[in-house]
Amino acid sequence: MTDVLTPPPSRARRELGIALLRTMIRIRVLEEGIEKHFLAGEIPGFAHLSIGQEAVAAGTCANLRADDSIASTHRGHGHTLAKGTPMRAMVAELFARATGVCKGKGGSMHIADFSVGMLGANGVVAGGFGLVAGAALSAQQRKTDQVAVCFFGDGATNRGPFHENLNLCAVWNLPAIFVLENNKYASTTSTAETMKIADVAVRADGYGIPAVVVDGFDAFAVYDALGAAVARARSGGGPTFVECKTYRARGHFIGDPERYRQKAEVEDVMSASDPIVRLQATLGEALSPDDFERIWREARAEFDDAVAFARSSPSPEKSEAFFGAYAGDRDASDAVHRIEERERAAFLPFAPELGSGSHGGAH
Amino acid sequence: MTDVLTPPPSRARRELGIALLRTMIRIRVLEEGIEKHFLAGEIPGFAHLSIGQEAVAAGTCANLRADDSIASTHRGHGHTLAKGTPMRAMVAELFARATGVCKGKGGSMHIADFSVGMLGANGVVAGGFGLVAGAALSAQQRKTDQVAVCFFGDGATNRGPFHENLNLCAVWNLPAIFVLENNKYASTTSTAETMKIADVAVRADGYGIPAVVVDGFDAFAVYDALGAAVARARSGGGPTFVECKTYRARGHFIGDPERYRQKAEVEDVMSASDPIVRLQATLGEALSPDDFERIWREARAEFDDAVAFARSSPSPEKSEAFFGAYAGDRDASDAVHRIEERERAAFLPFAPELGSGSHGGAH
Amino acid sequence: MPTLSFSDATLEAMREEMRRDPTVFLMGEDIAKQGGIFGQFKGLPQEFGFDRVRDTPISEAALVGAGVGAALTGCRPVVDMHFADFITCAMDEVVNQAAKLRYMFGEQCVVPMTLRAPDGITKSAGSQHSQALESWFVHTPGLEVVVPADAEDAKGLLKAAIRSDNPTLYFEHKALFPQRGPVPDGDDFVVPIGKAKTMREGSDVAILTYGITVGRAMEAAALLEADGIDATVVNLRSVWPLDYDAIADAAARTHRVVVAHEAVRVGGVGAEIAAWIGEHCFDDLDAPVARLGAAHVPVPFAPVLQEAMYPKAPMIADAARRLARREL
Amino acid sequence: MPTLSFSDATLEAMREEMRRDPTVFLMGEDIAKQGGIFGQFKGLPQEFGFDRVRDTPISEAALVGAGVGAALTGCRPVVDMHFADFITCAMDEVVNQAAKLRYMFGEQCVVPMTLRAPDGITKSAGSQHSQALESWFVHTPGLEVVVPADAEDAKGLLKAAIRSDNPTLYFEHKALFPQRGPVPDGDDFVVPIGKAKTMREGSDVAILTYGITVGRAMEAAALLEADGIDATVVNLRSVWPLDYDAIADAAARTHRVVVAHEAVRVGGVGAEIAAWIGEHCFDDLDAPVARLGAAHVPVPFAPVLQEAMYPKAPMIADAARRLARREL
Ligand SMILES: Cc1ncc(C[n+]2csc(CCOP(=O)(O)OP(=O)(O)O)c2C)c(N)n1
Ligand SMILES: Cc1ncc(C[n+]2csc(CCOP(=O)(O)OP(=O)(O)O)c2C)c(N)n1
Ligand SMILES: [Mg+2]
Ligand SMILES: [Mg+2]
Repeated sequence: MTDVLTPPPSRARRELGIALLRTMIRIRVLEEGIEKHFLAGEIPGFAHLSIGQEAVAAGTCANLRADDSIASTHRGHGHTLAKGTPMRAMVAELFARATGVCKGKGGSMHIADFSVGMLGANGVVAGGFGLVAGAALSAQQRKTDQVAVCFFGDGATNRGPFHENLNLCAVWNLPAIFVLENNKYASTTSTAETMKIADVAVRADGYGIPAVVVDGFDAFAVYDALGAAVARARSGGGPTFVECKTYRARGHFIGDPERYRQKAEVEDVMSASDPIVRLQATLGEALSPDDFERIWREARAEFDDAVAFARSSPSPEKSEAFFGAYAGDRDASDAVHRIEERERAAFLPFAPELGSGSHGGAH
Repeated sequence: MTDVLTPPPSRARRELGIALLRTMIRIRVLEEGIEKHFLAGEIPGFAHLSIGQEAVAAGTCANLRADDSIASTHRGHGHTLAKGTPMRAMVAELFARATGVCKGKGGSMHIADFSVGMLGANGVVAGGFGLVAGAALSAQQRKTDQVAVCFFGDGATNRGPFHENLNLCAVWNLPAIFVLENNKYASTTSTAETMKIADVAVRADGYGIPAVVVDGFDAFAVYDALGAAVARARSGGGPTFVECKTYRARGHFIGDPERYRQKAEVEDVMSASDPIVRLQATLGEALSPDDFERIWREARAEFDDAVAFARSSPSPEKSEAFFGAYAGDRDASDAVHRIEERERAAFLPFAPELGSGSHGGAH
Repeated sequence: MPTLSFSDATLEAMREEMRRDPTVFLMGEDIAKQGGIFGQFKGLPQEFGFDRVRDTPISEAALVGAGVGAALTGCRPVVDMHFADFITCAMDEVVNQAAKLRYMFGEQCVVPMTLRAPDGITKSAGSQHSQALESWFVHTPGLEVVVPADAEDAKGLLKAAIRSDNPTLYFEHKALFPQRGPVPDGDDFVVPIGKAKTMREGSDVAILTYGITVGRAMEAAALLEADGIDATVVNLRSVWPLDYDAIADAAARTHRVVVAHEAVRVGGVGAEIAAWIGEHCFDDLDAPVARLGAAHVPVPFAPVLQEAMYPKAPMIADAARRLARREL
Repeated sequence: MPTLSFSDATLEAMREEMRRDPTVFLMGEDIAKQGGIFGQFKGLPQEFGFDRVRDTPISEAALVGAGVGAALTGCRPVVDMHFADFITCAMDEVVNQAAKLRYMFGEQCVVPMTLRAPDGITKSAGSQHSQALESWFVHTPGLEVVVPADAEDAKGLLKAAIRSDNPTLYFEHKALFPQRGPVPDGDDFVVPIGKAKTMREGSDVAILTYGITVGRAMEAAALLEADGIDATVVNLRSVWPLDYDAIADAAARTHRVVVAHEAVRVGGVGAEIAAWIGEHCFDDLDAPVARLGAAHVPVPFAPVLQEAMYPKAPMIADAARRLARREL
């Protein structure tokens, strides 16, 4: 009992480490699987992988409650999984199925799960800053102790909304945490080409926001930095900026010709810094090879199950295209419904390939 | 002769001081006159006065050539006059006359004079950053040694375009100079309410742009800081950030109830720091009371002449409303002309109070 | 019925909704200490505190972005855009975030945000402070767009906007703020979004309009009456959802329609309405639908130019007269 | 006539104009080292240097703002928006600066800037990467807006846009880049802004369209031919200035008009065209003008949903058929 009340740090740390490792391995397995199924033509649209960056998602979200919010980016699979979205709901969404977490309307670039406080990937770079400032403002207005975390890349810090929202959060002392995944590139441009500063963290000084720079390959380092930031925010201490130095091991998107860097650069970084290998090493004998293997096996089984689920799930009904833009558009007593119904009626008769205009409707 | 080739600094300095003082007094006289005629109902629209800030406009523009560009703000009378626009053209514009520098289409908030490199006041806060980044980029592309200067307020530094354009100018090493007139307020909000930093200049660090903070009431200090910045920019040294600590002695706009500050605050600042009084003191006996009075007399005469010119100038022809949006809209051989002509033809017949649709046309 | 200024009617709406729902809050530039550039927020911070009525930095993109984020997480923010022209500084947040999130995310969320946007031509404010931009947002699925014409609309539509679970743009004409009119009181008075109001019934011609142009159309109707022409005037109130039933009804009863607004005529809401009438009321029409709107130029500074480029009562009356006389 | 892909046709236009005028330069995200996400800039930095073909930070507001500033001071910048959807990130710069400065400043300046904006629905890019936004800019006085339909247009309209002294938006559909077609070569080949091209003459019905929908309309015309319906297809090429003469002519010759585009139907350019036809060709029309455009929803991700919500050949043919059979 006592050791439950006051567990020896080493043990708590070990359990934490294994939990972080499990999350990172699940992300890795998920994204390697996404890559495979994307190339096999089972996943439409764009997909951006975060392989190499898993420690940031895992170390950050391990500090969050389900009622805390995160805003993600176009590279959001890791954030989404780490915040708690089931693989089935994610894979089904990427496969564009009706059982996807967004009913197949969002896909990889616009995946969200409000049931776990995941306010969405965003197809617009820097689109998350406002959402997080707003979620933090909402917590302050509603007098809760929730916090909101914004994940973003180095490239996003060159957009205006980064500047405006960080300043706003500082001035209003909002419970917002800004987690920069500095992976050295924005698509084809390196940070050296797009900013004349070594650490983006210096920008936080311009808002009076405290900043730390951490090794983004070290899940414990990220976890500890976020632990402090989350504690500050929850207790009314205001925003924190955490720059995680990391690296994108895959192309910007699946299929990227990667003309802007050498293969060797990628291999060097990953052989030196793969965050999964790193954490396994840190844990040492605290984690047996068998246990390590089991985590991988379980993750692969979870993914295979998710793929089977997605494949056996139906595509959305065509008529679903015409619903969901407005609250009220399925409710016959609502003015929005009346006009959107009229819009469908104006559209569908000309679309014989969609059958009669009568399909769909409230359901 | 020799003293012309190598004038004793003291003398050059004196002449410079007198030139700066003349510019500041001309601005003061112009704006006190604008205030009077605005309240008398002779000036439509909005007008924002820079009384108290004259040293920034004078000290900056004294370093510029006619082929250098400036972008101004809603508070741009001083910048415009200091860059070389004649009072007649300015006052006629504010009086909405056809002889105004913008033919009466711009007014105080959108006054521009391309003949002296004045790219315009701007009704959009932070609208000037892009124009200056572009003018500096244009100089670099055309391989000239021109520079571009952006005037802006403390409030403008909370908008995204500030962030994006300063970073762009830094990354491309553009000949752009950013002159912040930190007058402690953005309309009704004090800098204390809208940013958590003492000097906005720290934001320049986030772009790797060298910054200086100067006493914006001291015309010589502004002149010297800009001298260095202009020299750097002309010689390919890239952008500089100059924060001028100053104060707005009048309301945000003419008619501002000024609920956000005490009258005493204004009186204290101006009695201690009026930049004209300051410079006169600095010059000491280098400037006789008579000469000082003559400068005021000449400025008043110049303004009275400008008002007489404006009053005797015609309003624009009504038909002028329909021309000028497009290059080519006065040229019968141009597709743009054809469609805009058609637009006028569709508009005017219904406007009997404007007479027939036939008026206007190319002229 | 009590008489209020348009500005005070919006104040009453804010007060009632803020009392009714503690998650309603307000942010914008110069609204709290000063009470808004048109006095439209006077007294609110005194009653609700400076936390629920916030002066902000000049950061439109952040204000709207944060409005969306707050709306996604349990609040009903009202964001004041200062001037409608500055919506352009937050266009991604309005169009790519607020309007699309509910749909993209499979209806997991609602975005109950209201944007207040003082707009329109008045007092030589010039090209960058005079626009009427509602047409862009009618073309942007996911948004509701309302345009009050008088004090009654001002209160009732603002309350409806705040209560709506959809992101709603509320375009309030700067020149209307001082205008007074009767306003039903009581918490329950709401003007339903998507329903037009017929201001005047007449059989010869119908003038379909909204916002400040409703008053100009009523003046025009009075001028027409003098010529023995009996005009219907419809105040659309909402431009999305549009009340197509009211539009069809007016076309069917008069066979001659003028559509008028202050926004630029080309590509304006009037184009949507005229095109729709042409499609759905083809056989009802005895004459073309006449569209009136601002000329295809920015708004000039000089009063003489400004007053020459948008439709007022004589212009509306002239168009209606020509339709009635089949001169079109 | 040589055959080129749409993408290579734009490359040829860039090359010719950059050779012809040293003040033409190009900036955008991922255009120089990578050659653009659609390969539409390949080889340009090798010929013209990385100063005239610039990779930029992700700073759309700055790129367009700087484009305006450079255009005001002696250059002819071409700014690539990456995706048309991101014009929203620079909306103030486009609408309140580029479009208005010449007018506000009394014609002291020109703004010869071109914005290239890859747009439209393809490959499940989703709600935030699939929009067609030209209608907003037709409603914004001061701008020119062109929409190429094929490789010939791609080259000729881009050259015209770069040469224009007005700020010009060039909307290029992402799905067109690989499509091949004949392209007149030679520096002098320019497609005049403001003139439409009749792709096909037919007496039964006219399909007025632009951009990628031109190809869909040509397919529809082939389907109609099988039913013995002879269709005119007009490629508008420019949506501002609009070639109203060509529009009036088509209406006068066929008495039945379909207007089609991929952009949202409500408030789209089709509304302006249909409304204008209703006003100016009232007596020519034997049937209502049928407007086709995307449904009033964001663009969904799932292919089955995406393909269900915008007009393609069968839908256009069906509308034309109903008009021809007077079923509308
Ligand atoms: C406003 C905007 N501009 C451009 C793009 C195209 N784009 C998508 S991701 C990306 C690079 C983002 O870089 P960074 O923020 O560092 O994130 P990373 O991809 O490295 O995770 C770009 C340019 C976009 N989606 N949104
Ligand atoms: C984008 C935008 N937002 C708001 C306004 C309204 N406005 C005009 S001036 C001003 C204050 C500007 O403050 P600052 O930049 O410090 O300049 P100052 O007035 O002090 O010279 C505001 C909020 C505007 N014109 N443009
Ligand atoms: Mg990156
Ligand atoms: Mg200020």
